[in-house]
Amino acid sequence: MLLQVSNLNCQRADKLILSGVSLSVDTGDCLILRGPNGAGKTTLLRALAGLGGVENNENTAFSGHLDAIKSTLTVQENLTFWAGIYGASHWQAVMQQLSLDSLQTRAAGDLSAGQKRRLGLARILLTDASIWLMDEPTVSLDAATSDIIVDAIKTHCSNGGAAIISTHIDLNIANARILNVIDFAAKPSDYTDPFLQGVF
Amino acid sequence: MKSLILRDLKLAFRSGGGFALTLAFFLIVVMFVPFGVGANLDLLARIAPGILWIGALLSCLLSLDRIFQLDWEDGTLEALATSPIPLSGIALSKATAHWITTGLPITIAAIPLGYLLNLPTQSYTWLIASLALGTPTLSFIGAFGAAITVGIKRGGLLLSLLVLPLYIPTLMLGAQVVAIGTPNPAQLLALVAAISLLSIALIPFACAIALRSNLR
Amino acid sequence: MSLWEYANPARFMALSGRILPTLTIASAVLLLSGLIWGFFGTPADYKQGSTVKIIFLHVPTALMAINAWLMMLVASLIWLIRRHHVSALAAKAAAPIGMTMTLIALATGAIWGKPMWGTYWAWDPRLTSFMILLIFYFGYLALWEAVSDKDTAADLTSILCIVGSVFAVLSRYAVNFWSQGLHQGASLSLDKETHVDNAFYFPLLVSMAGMVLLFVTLVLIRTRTEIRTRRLSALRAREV
Amino acid sequence: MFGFDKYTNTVLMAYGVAIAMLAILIVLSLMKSNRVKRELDAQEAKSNGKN
Repeated sequence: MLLQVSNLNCQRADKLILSGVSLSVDTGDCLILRGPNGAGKTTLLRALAGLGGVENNENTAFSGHLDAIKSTLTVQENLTFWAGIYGASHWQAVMQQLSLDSLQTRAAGDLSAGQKRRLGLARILLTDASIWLMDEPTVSLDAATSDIIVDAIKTHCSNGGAAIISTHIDLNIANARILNVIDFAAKPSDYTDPFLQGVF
Repeated sequence: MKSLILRDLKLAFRSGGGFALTLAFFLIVVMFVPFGVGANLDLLARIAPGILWIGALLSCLLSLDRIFQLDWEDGTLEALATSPIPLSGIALSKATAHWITTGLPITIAAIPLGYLLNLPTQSYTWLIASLALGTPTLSFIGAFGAAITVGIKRGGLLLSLLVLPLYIPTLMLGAQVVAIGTPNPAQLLALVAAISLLSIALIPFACAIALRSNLR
Repeated sequence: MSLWEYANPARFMALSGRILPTLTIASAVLLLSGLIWGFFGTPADYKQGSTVKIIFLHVPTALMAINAWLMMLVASLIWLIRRHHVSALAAKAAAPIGMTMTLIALATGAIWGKPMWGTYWAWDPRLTSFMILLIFYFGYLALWEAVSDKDTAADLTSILCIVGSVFAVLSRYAVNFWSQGLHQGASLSLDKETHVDNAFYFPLLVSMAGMVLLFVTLVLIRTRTEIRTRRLSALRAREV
Repeated sequence: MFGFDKYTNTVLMAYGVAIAMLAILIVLSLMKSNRVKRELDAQEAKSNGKN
């Protein structure tokens, strides 16, 4: 089992959003998070990534709404920076895999939305984390760019990794499991806020 | 951590990086003092240490919000926080890069500016030593203020209010080292250096707590 | 029963509600009797004249100005280590009180200084230190106001309080070196004032005790207000 | 009025300023305390009515 979580509570700002979340991900699994806006998909992904105040999970790579790209640096500089952070050396292979090599010397600020998203994905490929946590990876992208990203996810899963993805769009990933976060929506009785205990 | 420092340096020297702005601001602040108090060379020589130190401090303040704000806005900080580097290491790297792009050039620029303010010849050694050993504190405390205010919109004014009180010991001792007639400047210089060492050793951990809380 | 159980909001409300009436009366009686005794019942000093009566305000408020910050430091540490919400709120509640005490200490000092030193303000190490303490209070309070997420605000103000304490202590020592250099030979110091005769000592002691109790009373009242505010927003958040 | 020496005004000013500032602090604390208590009581009544 790559990741096993049980009875996790997730807060957004001061409000309890999800309670008692239990999920497990094994090698090759792809778990799709579904639910309406504001249901807590992003909150859950952030918590799993270690941004929720709990301990950092070393084995995960998180990609949020933002691509973590510096617009004044070139594509290559962006890649080598993250390669340095993750201690990876295969940035050239990643660049080719996402067909970014023709843009190598272009400033990242001049890229199109789809190209930026690919560059953002390249950062995930540079980590050696086995679990990818991705928040809306294909939102507002054309079919061709979406395919590149979905292919990367499939390759990662078939190579022994796993992915947890929040999305509204069907990604066409065979044997992907679906988790409806609304099932774990916090009810008033779940509130453990110390200020709600007792009467005064 | 090395690649984080190198990237921050690269960004600072690129267009819009703000490296040149800091130095230009330092020049302007120091130049404005004679405009304000008159060109009396004796008076300027006497107040030069204070002017140069206050100028250094204000120029440093100007660039503090960049330390974490830009990385926060484009998602880089979030990605760094989930990377193998601990948050305290990130803060240490960022504060170091900030010192290299502000404290160090300010220390060097203070030499010609000291000449403009008629700083006595024997004071230059003390000036360079006190700025070189004192400005790391400015960058590290500044990084702490930036880490606290990173999630606050238009937090620039608040950042100044939080950071400036923490600069007081360095300013008092640093300017006193350079002032003429200070009984034993070496002792004060040692204190300035001690405060810097203390900041370098402890502030990254305080930054990590602030960043962790802001990222939640 | 462990002391930490009072960190639970409901228990804290129950206990503080029980002791507040007694505490209020005790602090009012002690502070008023100390001040009235000091104001009417003490002789004029042979050197300072009747201005010596100002110490019954000045010394207790100066004491509480520093002790309030110390209390905030301890409460901040408890919040960061043990995550007791009441602790963070008590630190928040104490800050405006400490700030007022600092302002009163500065104001009474300045009023005393005018006839004694011939000036309201001198850059004496102690006066300067209090001015520095005042801006530390400003920054701390401004940070509480600026952060909307309540637990994040508690984290950030706590770490600011801890780092601030270190640099406040450093400032206190730096001021001595700085002042030595700038005011060589200057003899303006509050130190002379601390030479206290028995006639002044006892009313001063009573005033100090009264000020301590007033501080505790106000901290309790304000902490209760903060706790109620948190419960109010928690109740509202549960509804939406 | 109080038969002090030439410093009477100084002493009165110090006591006046200090007591005024303490009074402001106390009054503001109590006003806020009462306001919040009223709001909370109203909210508690509303929440309890629903359950």
